[in-house]
Amino acid sequence: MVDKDYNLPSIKRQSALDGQIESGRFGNCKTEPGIFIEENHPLSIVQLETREPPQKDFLNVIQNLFNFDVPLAPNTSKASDKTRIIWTGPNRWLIVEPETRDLTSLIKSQIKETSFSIVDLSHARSSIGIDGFMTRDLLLKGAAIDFHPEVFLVDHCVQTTFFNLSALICCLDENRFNIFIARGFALDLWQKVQEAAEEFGYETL
Amino acid sequence: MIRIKCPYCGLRDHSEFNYIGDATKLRPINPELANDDEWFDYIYIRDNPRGVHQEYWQHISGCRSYVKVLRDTVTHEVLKTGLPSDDLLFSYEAEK
Amino acid sequence: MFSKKNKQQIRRLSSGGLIDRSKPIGFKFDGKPLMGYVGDTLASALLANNVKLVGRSFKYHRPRGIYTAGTEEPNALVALRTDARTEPNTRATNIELFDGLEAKSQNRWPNLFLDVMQINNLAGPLFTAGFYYKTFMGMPGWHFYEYFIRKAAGMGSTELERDPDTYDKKNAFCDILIIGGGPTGLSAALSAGRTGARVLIIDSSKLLGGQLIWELDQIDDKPALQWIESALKELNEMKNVTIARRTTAFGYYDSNVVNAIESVSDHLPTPEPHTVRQRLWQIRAQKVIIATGATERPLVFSNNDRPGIMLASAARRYANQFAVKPGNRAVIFANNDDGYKTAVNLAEKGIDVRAVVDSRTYVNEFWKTKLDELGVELILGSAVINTHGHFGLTGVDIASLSSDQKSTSSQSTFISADLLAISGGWSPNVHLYCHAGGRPQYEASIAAFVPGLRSQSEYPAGASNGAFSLIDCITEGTNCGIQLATELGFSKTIFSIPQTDEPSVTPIKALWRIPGKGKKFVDIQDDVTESDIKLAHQEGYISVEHLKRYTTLGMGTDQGKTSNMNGHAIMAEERGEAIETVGTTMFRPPYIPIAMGPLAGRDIGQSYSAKRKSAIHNWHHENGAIFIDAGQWLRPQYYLRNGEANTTQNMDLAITREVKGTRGNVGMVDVSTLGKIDIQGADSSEFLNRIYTNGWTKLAIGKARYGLMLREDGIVFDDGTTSRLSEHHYFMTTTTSNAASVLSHMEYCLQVHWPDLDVKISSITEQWAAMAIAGPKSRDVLQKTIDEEDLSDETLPFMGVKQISIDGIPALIFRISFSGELAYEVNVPADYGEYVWRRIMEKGTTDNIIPYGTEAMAIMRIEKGHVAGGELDGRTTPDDLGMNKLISSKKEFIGRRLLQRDGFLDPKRPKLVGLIPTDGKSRIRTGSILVKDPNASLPMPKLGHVSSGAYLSPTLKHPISLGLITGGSKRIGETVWATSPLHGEINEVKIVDPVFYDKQGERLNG
Amino acid sequence: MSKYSVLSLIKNAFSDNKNWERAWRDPEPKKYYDIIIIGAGGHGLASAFYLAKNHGIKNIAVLEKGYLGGGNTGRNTTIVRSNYMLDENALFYEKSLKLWEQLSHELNFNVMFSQRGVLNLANSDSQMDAITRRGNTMRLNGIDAELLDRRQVEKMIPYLDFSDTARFQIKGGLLQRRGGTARHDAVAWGFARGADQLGVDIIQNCEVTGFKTKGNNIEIVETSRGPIGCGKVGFAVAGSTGHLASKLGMKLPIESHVLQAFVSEPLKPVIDHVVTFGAGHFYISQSDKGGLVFGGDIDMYNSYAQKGNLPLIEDVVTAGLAMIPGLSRLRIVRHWGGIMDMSMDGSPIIGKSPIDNLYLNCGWCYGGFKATPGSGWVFAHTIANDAPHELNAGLNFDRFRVGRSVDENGGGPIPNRH
Ligand SMILES: Cc1cc2nc3c(=O)[nH]c(=O)nc-3n(C[C@H](O)[C@H](O)[C@H](O)COP(=O)(O)OP(=O)(O)OC[C@H]3O[C@@H](n4cnc5c(N)ncnc54)[C@H](O)[C@@H]3O)c2cc1C
Ligand SMILES: NC(=O)c1ccc[n+]([C@@H]2O[C@H](COP(=O)([O-])OP(=O)(O)OC[C@H]3O[C@@H](n4cnc5c(N)ncnc54)[C@H](O)[C@@H]3O)[C@@H](O)[C@H]2O)c1
Ligand SMILES: Cc1cc2nc3c(=O)[nH]c(=O)nc-3n(C[C@H](O)[C@H](O)[C@H](O)COP(=O)(O)O)c2cc1C
Ligand SMILES: [Zn+2]
Repeated sequence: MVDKDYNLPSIKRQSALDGQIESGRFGNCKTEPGIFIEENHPLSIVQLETREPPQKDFLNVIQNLFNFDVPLAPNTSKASDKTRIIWTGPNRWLIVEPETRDLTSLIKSQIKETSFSIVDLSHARSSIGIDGFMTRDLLLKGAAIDFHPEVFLVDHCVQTTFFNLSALICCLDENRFNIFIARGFALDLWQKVQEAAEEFGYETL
Repeated sequence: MIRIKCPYCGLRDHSEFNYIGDATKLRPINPELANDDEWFDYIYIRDNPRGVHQEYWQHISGCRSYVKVLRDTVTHEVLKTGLPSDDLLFSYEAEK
Repeated sequence: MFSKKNKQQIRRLSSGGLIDRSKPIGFKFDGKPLMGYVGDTLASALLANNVKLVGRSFKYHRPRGIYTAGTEEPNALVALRTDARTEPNTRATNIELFDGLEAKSQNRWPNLFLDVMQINNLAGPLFTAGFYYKTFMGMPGWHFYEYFIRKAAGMGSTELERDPDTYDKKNAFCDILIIGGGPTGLSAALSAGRTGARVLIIDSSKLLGGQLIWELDQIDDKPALQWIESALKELNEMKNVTIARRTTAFGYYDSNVVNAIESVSDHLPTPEPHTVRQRLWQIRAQKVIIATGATERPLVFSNNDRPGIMLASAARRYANQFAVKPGNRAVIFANNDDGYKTAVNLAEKGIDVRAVVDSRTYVNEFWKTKLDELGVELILGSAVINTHGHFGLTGVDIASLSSDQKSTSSQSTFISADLLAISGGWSPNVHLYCHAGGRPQYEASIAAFVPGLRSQSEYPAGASNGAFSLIDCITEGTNCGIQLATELGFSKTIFSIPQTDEPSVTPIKALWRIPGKGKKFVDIQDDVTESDIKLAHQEGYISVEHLKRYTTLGMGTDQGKTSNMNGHAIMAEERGEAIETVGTTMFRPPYIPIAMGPLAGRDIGQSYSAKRKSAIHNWHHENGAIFIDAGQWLRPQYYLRNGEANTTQNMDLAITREVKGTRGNVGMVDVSTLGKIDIQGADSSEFLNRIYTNGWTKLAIGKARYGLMLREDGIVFDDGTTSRLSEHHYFMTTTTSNAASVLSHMEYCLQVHWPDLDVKISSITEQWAAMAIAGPKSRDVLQKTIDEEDLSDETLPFMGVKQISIDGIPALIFRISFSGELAYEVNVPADYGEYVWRRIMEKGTTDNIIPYGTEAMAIMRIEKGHVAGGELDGRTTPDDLGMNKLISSKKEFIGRRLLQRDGFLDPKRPKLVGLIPTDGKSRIRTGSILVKDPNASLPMPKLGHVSSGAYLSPTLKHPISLGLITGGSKRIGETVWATSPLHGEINEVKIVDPVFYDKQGERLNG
Repeated sequence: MSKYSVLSLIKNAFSDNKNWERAWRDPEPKKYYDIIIIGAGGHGLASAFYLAKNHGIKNIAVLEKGYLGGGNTGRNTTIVRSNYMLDENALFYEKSLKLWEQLSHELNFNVMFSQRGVLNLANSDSQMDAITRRGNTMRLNGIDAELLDRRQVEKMIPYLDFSDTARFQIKGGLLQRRGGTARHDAVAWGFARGADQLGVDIIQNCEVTGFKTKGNNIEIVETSRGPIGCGKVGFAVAGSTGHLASKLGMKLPIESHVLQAFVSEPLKPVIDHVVTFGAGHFYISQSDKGGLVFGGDIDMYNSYAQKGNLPLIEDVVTAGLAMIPGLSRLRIVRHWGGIMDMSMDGSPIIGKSPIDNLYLNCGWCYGGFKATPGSGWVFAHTIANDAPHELNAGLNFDRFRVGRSVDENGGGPIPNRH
């Protein structure tokens, strides 16, 4: 498959957290910070939804485009170096990658299935990355999900309430998680994560 | 906290859901033909049982599905969950 | 903090105990500096300093001392800490001593020793249970008496200052939760832990071991402390076991969820930096072992409340754990073996134990021999019938009991004593079991209520299950741990039960009250006496629940932990019925009083509710916007210019400026908060047809339409414009406040009512930054911004939609208007929102573009007679709002069928009109009531009300309002009165058409 | 039966309080009563009291499955007010408030009706508009109401959060000075004693388990203590209405939901009024015993469990701290729940039912305590005359069908939106 480069606007995207993040170490940082926080930006985020059950053709198109299967099991995701596809509901997924191309048009141009929708949510979601050996403890402060490393494995993801906000939490690596949140709440969430991380010591990148 | 099993997402706190209410209330299939009593019944009247209640919850912070839940209104125990098309009461009685 | 000079702790034993004599701590009680040691509680340190009087009782203001050594303490409540950190009603027995601790006694005036309210004690017979129901009804009225009653009641005081500390919450998951780390809990943790199950064990105290910490039991011939130590060592090494100390489970809720409070910093003078004071835990376990132990009960006899009287187990705990002599000369009074244990422990610590008084007539040889060895007198078949002393106990009277325990010998013996240790038996802590839904059963062999059937996955074990011997506790704990782990699929491992050195037990003989005159306290905190219970019975308050409410038995901070059983049993005796028939009152959470701070966690102050900000927020902020809350959103209400102070006058100026600027030239408002919903799929048009009242099938691609949604009951739900982007693709907008409910409503329709429709919807509110640019020059400005596109009427007519790009940024333009002017709504991906906004502002400078806020927007919509929140109040029908033309007669839609009901057709229904003051200048407030004759007598007939008022219409130069009035537009031309009695205003208003401005809509074309 | 007074207190004190009489009898149920009221809560007892007192009916029983006053009457936050907007509610609740003002005298039982003032805060302009409309309507209905601005609220109640850190600023409030609180248990006890003195049989531990009907009439009320014949039957069982109605195959526009309440440790007087929060669900007052009594919203799901859950408690307390930050270190000693009969428009249903000799008194939602005397008054009238009193004519069962809901806040036919 050829990656066709679409024209992205040359104007720089301004994230919800632009100008709001002070980098440095904070809180109880006597030793190594327990938490690292950063914003992931700019991303392309596209939501795909199709019929029940999803048609073979449809799944194949996606697979061919990204070179891996669409995750069909709830609460899971699959990823390549660049792209992650996350289950977000029955026959619904988010496709996320760093913004380099017009993902929506690319996918739309390939799909033959008629019962489907594709919605660009690149600007609708903000994404915060959390890492560090206290990450799972931090997550437990905000979400009623069992984040035990033997239960919540790499590539698992959940949509849940996180510090009273609806969020999508995705495990990328042992202690590395991405959190997606509606853009308008991004700053609020950022502040909540900072407060909760204070006792562990944190570094914003 | 009531723990509700979303048929998709699994066991979750009820605070992830919006309570919708009685799931036995069916909107008249042919709205034109239904008489006033049927409409009145659909919109206002409730069985309001003391015991097993079939109800909807929307998994609002999760997959956004409407989940049918069979729950005991006295103990709050969740007996069964399923999709809107499932008749949980029937299968619950049958299993009993 | 205080001088560490050796203040005498005259009651401190020279050796033993779990205190660190190398770490003295200074503290203050009622301003007096005292010393204690690390390991002390405030109570033990007070006793060490021979402070016996610590408070006054609730009703009679009797001098009171330390009664227990644990959470059940009813008496020794102090105000802990000072200023904003003051914690009234804190149990001295639960406070770990810290450096600089300050505590004050409560409920006394002017001071603890000289308390004027003692007078209540003398008037005792007047202040019987419920006396206030029988009087204070006459002049000058209850309000007058209440003032004094309220002042006299209450215990601690608070100034309601802002708390300087912070709080936190956390969730926890495990296979098996064990509540309580006594011998039962530890055994369970060991046996379950060894199987590999995920175990969480929590305990209220800093030290695990429960009662074993302060008992002198031997396990496998070694002191119990060693057993605890090795158990903890093993548990600490297990990766699957977590131990949480200073963490108290306070409630057992549905779905097997247990909540606990962790006291993170309560043992410190102030929390460490970056650390919270307390943390709320929400624990979801598959199985829960309740190993919370049991609580000792006092005995009910005359004057059983004096300082110096305490529970037998507490007396021995003070001696054993804290190396404190709870008294110099002790008498022990019990109806079970606990008294012997205490007597022996105290005697061995060098306390002069004068006698053990046992109401039973038999004791086994083991204890008899022990007492003989120690030279302690044993008085069987007898009871303490009265006590002496005022600020402290000086002695007790002892008499022998008849065999039915209903009378005592007329002869009594006085024994001088400053400590009376009492035990009336033990009550298992069934609280959490009951929260879970269980009902306790009476078990006569231990004279206590024990858990009955299980209602969730809770497993009471050990003393909390009525097993009182150490070996039984260990055995139950171990078995329970194994059993539950295997039930969860973990495999059994080898375990063995250790041995203990307990003597055999002589069964308790229930003794609920001891005959005699004088006040016999049952609930020592709320001053409920035995005669109160008798009175309640006599007056018919015989259900335990009536008893409780009439006498306040068990309603204090301790919730009757030490008193309920005695009180209920006395009622049973009065009623002549069995204890199980009479039953207990309802156990309710929290198990211990819990501060409100951790329940709110971090969601305080500004964090009370999340703040939602549009992508253009920063620009507004930099440009003088005053923000208003719209749900969680922050929206610019109006913009102040450089240096303008935020006064009412300047606000009016700003709003006028914004309306005039927009109607005169061009203005721009941030409408990003409107709900936006993407609709795709082959049945999209059909779907819209069903949820909107008007028709959608004929809407052309590239066109927008205003739509009205109803609730099923026919009441107006929401309105907004929806645009057709392509054959099967629509872009819907909703009002800001209904965005979430409209989406859920549509999802409900699709998933529940019409799953066969091929429609997919998603919220795209956050994807798009939206700005409405309005005014005669709006086209010019927009044209300048997007020069390559043509915005003429031909390419973008009214209600037209166009996809364009602005500097390469894809944008959706809708030609729709809320203000009534030529206007466009520009939507761009949110991350470009601020850029595009700035760009338009820049391009518009020469046209005098002005940003406007919600206030100007509201005025312009009132000028145009558009309805909004004030009119869509959940009670109006389309007809009420003059929207009947939007009701299609050709199709079915939600809400249609109920529109034809009587009440909806009633000509009396108020309907939308415009209102202007007849004097052309008076403000007609929103919320004014419309009446025909403002002088009519009350209750006055009402015609309707003012739903939205603009007290200035810069366009029309006089106030205008919208209102709903009986008769509606038929009344146009009439005058009525708008009254606001709250403001003392009555204004004549003229009823006019609700569209005040440009009725023909000519301005829509610029 | 002896009268309560200071004198009687003193007299009895001298005789060691041995001579106090029973407040009510504990009679065995008779075979037949002219009127059976089911439910010995405030409403049932008041209805019986006024049936006997105002209508001279003597052969009345009140049947109670547990102990009298143990339902919502015994577990509510005791707020009494008449600050309603819609005439159907306003005039009825005002009648009730007037009865409250005389109640202790009328019953010779101090129900501790404390007119300490009820203040509803407004935290936004639209809430200010809403309370303005409500307050104005009250005044035109002859009910006392005052609108306070932010400064006046601050002067009256300085411990509210007036700082910049408040998420939602207080804009003002609607004050009804005649509103206040009462001692909930005493209300049940006072009415019970009063009714008992007038000959009403109050039969506790007597659960109604079913009915025998003949034609469109109830003939026999089946109870855990045997069948009892009846002339007329009145339901006053609050949260249990749906369940009891199902025994007659009758379905109602009601759902049962749990509402929780809380009490703090006892404190010296700090909160002198009843205050309700506009930006969240929270209301608070201080009981005469010293406990801060507060509550919030229902738990949202249908429930017959008289107990609640923690998430709602967290919400209530969070709203509480938003309104009064100084509550943070104070401690809750107990929380409990009651089963609410939530109607489909948030207003009560008092009147005739589809069954000829059955009368309904239900749908009280969060607000029926304040209705107690008024409800008893009009319900007695309705039963005695087989026709509603003018004050409850609009609160009938049929209003939903015909599109005449009495919907104070426009929540629509969804019980948890009122
Ligand atoms: C937490 C809470 C806070 C509240 N706060 C307020 C407030 O501040 N102000 C206010 O005005 N209102 C408030 N309310 C509402 C108010 O308490 C009730 O509306 C009112 O008390 C109802 O009184 P009642 O007599 O109708 O019902 P109840 O007092 O509930 O009496 C009904 C009785 O019927 C009995 N019963 C049920 N089924 C049967 C049967 N089958 N056979 C025999 N007997 C039966 C029950 O045991 C019960 O005793 C609150 C309610 C709760 C739960
Ligand atoms: N002398 C007697 O008659 C008598 C009677 C009863 C018990 N006992 C003795 O007491 C011991 C009982 O052992 P056990 O382990 O069953 O109980 P325990 O009292 O030894 O331990 C209970 C533990 O649970 C903790 N706890 C209680 N409630 C809690 C809560 N809500 N949250 C968190 N922690 C909580 C306590 O802090 C304590 O550490 C045995 O040694 C037994 O012999 C003696
Ligand atoms: C206004 C009011 C004040 C109360 N004050 C107290 C109190 O001070 N102490 C207490 O333990 N319970 C108090 N309660 C709660 C009762 O103990 C009890 O929980 C409530 O009446 C519900 O009954 P239940 O818990 O037996 O189901 C109060 C209840 C109300 C309604
Ligand atoms: Zn789900």
